[in-house]
Amino acid sequence: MKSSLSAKQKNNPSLGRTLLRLGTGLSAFGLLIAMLLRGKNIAILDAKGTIASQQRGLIFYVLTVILAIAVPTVILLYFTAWRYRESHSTATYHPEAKTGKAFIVAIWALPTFVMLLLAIALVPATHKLQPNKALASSTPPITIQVMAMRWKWLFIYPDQQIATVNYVQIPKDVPIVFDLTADEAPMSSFWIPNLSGQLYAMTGHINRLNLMASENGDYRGRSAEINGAGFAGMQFTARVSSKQDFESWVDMTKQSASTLDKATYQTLVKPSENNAVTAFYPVDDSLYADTVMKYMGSHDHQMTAQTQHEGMY
Amino acid sequence: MKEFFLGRLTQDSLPHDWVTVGGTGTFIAMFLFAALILTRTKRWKWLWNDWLTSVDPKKIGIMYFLTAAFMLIRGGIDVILMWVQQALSSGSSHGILSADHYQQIFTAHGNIMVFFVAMGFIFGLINYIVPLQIGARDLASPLLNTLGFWLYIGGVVMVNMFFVLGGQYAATGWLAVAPLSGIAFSPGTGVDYWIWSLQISGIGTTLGAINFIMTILKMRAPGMTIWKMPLFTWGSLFSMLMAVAVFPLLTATLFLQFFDRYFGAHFFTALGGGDPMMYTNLIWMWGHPEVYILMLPAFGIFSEVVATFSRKPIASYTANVLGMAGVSALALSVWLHHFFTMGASADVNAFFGLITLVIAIPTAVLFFTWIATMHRGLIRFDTPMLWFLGFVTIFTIGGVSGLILAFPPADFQLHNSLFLVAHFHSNVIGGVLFGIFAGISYWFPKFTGFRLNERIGRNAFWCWIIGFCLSFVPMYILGIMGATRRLDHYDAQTGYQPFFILMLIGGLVIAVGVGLQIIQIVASIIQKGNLRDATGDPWNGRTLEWATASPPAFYNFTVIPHVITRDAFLDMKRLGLPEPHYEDITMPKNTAVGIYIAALAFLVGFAFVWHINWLAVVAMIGIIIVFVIRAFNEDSEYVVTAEEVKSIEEARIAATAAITKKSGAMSEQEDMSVREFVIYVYDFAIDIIRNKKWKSW
Amino acid sequence: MVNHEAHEAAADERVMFGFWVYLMTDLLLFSVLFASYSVLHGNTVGGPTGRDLFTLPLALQETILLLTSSFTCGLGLLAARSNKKWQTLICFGITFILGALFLSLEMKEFTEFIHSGQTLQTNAFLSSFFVLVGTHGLHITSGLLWMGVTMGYILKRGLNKALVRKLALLSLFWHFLDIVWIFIFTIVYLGAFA
Amino acid sequence: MSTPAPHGMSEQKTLTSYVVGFLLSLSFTLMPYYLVVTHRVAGTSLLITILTFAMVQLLVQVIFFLHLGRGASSQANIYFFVGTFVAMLVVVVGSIVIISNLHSNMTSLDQTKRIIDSEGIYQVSGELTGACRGHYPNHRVTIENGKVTPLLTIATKCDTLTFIDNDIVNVAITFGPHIHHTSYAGLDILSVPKAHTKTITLSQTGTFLFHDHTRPEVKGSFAVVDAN
Repeated sequence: MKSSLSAKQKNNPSLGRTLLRLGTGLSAFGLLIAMLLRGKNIAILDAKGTIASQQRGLIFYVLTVILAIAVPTVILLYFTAWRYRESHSTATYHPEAKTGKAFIVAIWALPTFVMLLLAIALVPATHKLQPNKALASSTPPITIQVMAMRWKWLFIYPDQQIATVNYVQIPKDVPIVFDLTADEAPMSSFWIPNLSGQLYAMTGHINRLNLMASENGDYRGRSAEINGAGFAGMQFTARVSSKQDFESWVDMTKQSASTLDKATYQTLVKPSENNAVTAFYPVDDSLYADTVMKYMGSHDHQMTAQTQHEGMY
Repeated sequence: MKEFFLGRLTQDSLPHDWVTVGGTGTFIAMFLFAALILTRTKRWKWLWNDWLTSVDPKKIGIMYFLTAAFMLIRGGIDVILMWVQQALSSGSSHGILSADHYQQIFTAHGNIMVFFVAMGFIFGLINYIVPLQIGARDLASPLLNTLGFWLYIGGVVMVNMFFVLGGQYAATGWLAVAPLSGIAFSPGTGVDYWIWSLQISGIGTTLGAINFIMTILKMRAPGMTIWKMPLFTWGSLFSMLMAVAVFPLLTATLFLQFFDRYFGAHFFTALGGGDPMMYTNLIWMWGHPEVYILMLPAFGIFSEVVATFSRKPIASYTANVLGMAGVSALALSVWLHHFFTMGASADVNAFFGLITLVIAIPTAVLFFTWIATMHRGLIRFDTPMLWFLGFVTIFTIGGVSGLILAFPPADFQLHNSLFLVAHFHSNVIGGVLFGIFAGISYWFPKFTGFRLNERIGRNAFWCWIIGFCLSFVPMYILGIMGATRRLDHYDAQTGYQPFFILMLIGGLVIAVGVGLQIIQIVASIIQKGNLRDATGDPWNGRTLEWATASPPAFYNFTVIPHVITRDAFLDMKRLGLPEPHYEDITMPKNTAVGIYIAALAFLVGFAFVWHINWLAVVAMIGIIIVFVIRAFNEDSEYVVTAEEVKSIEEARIAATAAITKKSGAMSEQEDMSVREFVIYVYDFAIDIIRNKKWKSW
Repeated sequence: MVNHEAHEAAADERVMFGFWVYLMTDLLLFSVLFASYSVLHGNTVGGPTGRDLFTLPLALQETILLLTSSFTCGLGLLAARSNKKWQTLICFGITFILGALFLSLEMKEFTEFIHSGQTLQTNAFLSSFFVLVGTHGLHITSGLLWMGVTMGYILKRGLNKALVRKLALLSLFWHFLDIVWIFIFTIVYLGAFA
Repeated sequence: MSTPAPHGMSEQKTLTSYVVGFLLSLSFTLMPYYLVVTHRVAGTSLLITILTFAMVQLLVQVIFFLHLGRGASSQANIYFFVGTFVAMLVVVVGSIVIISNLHSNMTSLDQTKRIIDSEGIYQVSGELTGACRGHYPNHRVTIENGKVTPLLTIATKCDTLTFIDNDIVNVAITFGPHIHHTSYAGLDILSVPKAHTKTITLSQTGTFLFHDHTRPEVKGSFAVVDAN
């Protein structure tokens, strides 16, 4: 078996030295990452809501099952590569080795079994953590109507008759129902990593997202879907507080806030970035319904002339 | 009047900010430099006759490689620009790019890398190697081949055109999801450039795919049944079958979006009854199979590389082929896992999650066949094998993160986060790009007659692997910290900045890797004599492409070989190469029709981008006329007589005999290392300056 | 000597197979237009629905015209195969006229809609209707152009093998367009009254 | 010098296949047409029948005109045709299922209103009013150059009221006074394009104002009295 390459080709660097170099490099890199992560809010792992913690549990389950098959396979591959390398004289070289029937059955059966293991977990988890499934809880839920606009979030509390921009406060251990829609904005995605997964907010539709916070604190929320130039700045703060603090916050807003009628709404909906946190009371209750109906294409419903000339969205 | 003739093309569409002016300047400088050399060496005729109008799949393959390599560097510059911006723009400082500009760069980066780098290299490899592997002289339709290539070039020019004219590309993400890409939210010409660069190169890909399917199914050497085809040909066949199945979907979706933007239709608009969700649904119906179209040829390359470098036939040929078939069959059934978060019901999400799990099974089977092939082999760790080991490491990380994302509840947390971005880059860079590098270093001796420098190749590999880990492990972590993709600035308290800086360092290490690959090619040219492979079979290969000379004559085989078993070339070597006898060969003539139709197609696109209606109509009529003229002219082939073939062959045998005699079997000179290369270039430069050699050029 | 006959026959068979694969990609292009129509045909935004706009007898006339032209196209190819030049020209002439008639009926319907204010820009239903039926109309136009040019060349060069192959491809294309129209007739016109 | 057809059938057999194919496809066109025109069957079952007719005609065309299945490269052609057909099904049926699932999975403004539209049972403050079966008298209101005739229409429950728009512009009928709209029997708005008519069932008793939303001055009213 003449090797047409020059045999004197400097042989592969000895395995020991490469493994050593790789080992030190990787551990140094790992240390650096761990040091950088200290004290940071690793949102998806620091779950502060019931939904987020279940999602974290699912991620860990899936990770362990897959690593259980992936890691040994890769190690087996490296070991085979090392053991049958050219310079390793003792290993038997058997070019015409035929692979038996059993091997074929095994390589199909093993991954199928692992995927079955994962499939068993997938279906119930998907049904259990479906965003528009109401959360079982004794306390009545609070509905918050969320409107994604070009590059800010408007939160309307229909029961409490108040509205806020880029800030939402919710009580702990109370099921919250977010009814997401959008107005004159491309698709956005409402996402508070610490509390639950994301869901799209689109014009002409209401996407219902149920979640329940389990720990007080301020959490970052943002749009996860690109919707134009101001996408990076389209973020809000979600504060989880006790029930009393929530009630006092609502009352305090009612005293100090200005009204949100159709006129102020039209100026608010214009594209703008880095909007300061503002609050409104009282709120015109037909605002939300009109916005959703405005984009309804299929109903027997003529578009109001006024929105027509404002620009085709 | 001006409006009629020039549509929306006006004074201010010329570039004005520093990045685009810089870009335009470098492009024009490069073209002028090339033109200067061509005129100095009086090679315009040679360029036109030997290369541009050639229908030889090997020439077209080389042109694909050059364009794709050029686009890889251009896409790479985008990455560096983006990661510098992300490393700097924490808190108050806004980095070097505006939000809009940053968004255009990542859209252009996505399109260039998928359409013009990955598809370019894949089409180059298939063009060059598949005819050789199946024992054919040319593709089924030479016209479709050159037309497909030049439409690809039309797409390349269109995607880089926005630098020169308009200064604006789509700021919407590589798939320009509606309604953001609609006329209401993206009124400029940006999305139109996006539509027409993808439309023109997409149609080119469809035509190319039809051509390859016709070739693989209808023009195999006698005796080579479907089950004796080499595995790279299998991978290419599955890839092209998927391309034929889904690229029309892309063409139709782009056509509908063009109607929305140009004629004010209401397919995907928010108002007027349109349904933006339908756009996401349609674009991903093409989007997901596209990533498998890129991956299948890479699987084929790895099967060939592992078999040859373990000096064993592939462990279980049928399991390998069935694995590839399984992936391709399910390609068109999983696309909803790209928009689990849009709001579909639990049953629909669960169904598509399950199918995504099922697709992982055939991929795992492919892995096991490679392990079994290496078992009891005699493995040589040349660069192709190193790229394979790199692929195994990174593709497995991508596979693990992919299976997590297959779970809808987990995807709700990770969709559009940097975790997702790191996932698909693991699969695309680890799988497709490493597959392409393995393929190119494996078949480089066949392309040029001399192999690549191993030492610098190995350094380049380690730069790629280390650079990849340095930049994409922090990206996985940022994803888990809640950082979304496409952020041009972020708050300081998020603590993302150190990780973005690490990513930038990783990016620079990869840039060094790319630099080393260029140096590797130049060094190999310098050491050509030493690295020459006169036998045409440097790796002791098993498949037919090694039976031809390196580089093969334009007719590939003097006489089409008869195939007995899967290892066609091995049988020929065992039974002794047949004594050469020659016969007349009919070969297709060169044709410029591909260039003309592609140029007119480019004009159609350009006219629709700038709303110059008369130009669009004229160009379309031009295409019909050129096509009709070509369709009805019948003499497009010529015959190479047996004597001419005999003389070509004898000249080649004499030349290789002379070279081997001169440099002995293999001169003992070592492969040049990077240090030696730098010294060599330094001496070369000094020599020119001191002896004023540049005067003679 | 290169076996010219075998080379020629193999090339023919390859071109027919390649054209068949092209037709499949065209079918897939239409599948996206059918998907858009079926999803969007309800979105009339208060405007008239298909039931208000379409006249079924007109659609039936168009369908019968196209079916007959498909029949005469088959006869034309038969004549071409048995080298009867004039019979071929007559059959394809009739096919051309029927195709042109079909196109004129379709144009009449389109202009009628546009005059009554139901244009492409009105709503999603009309956008998807015009693009689906319009793309089919465009394919018919290119088929007619192809037919005209080929008949011209037959007059000039007589019925040689290459031109017979072109007619074979053309008849494949024409039958394929007929199939697409059957689904348009069923889903768009009959579907509106279902 | 006749060029053999790839499907290798004699001239006579091809002719008969064309004739048979032509007659079959004609009949498979006329049958669904007849079914639709005479409203013999309605709703989704009609849709399914005409779709099956289309599928059958597809087979007729493919077998009798394209001669799929006979001739040299026919096997590859069949595989490609079946593959494309499956891909088309995935594209069309997949899109319809996914988009309708996305819409139905979204929460509607008020669930009750959605039930009214879909099942035609007009439920207003608990009273089941939509159960009007059988034939009832028809009243007509014409809108011409900005005038409504007659201004007031008196009708009994379950009568039908037809709005005729003879104006030069589309009309959007909304109920109640302008700005503070109400809905009549679950219907917010009734758009009548010019030179067209729209008919509603008067299933809700009481007197109601109506006007054209785009031109509030064009208005009238109708009173619905209980039958007994």
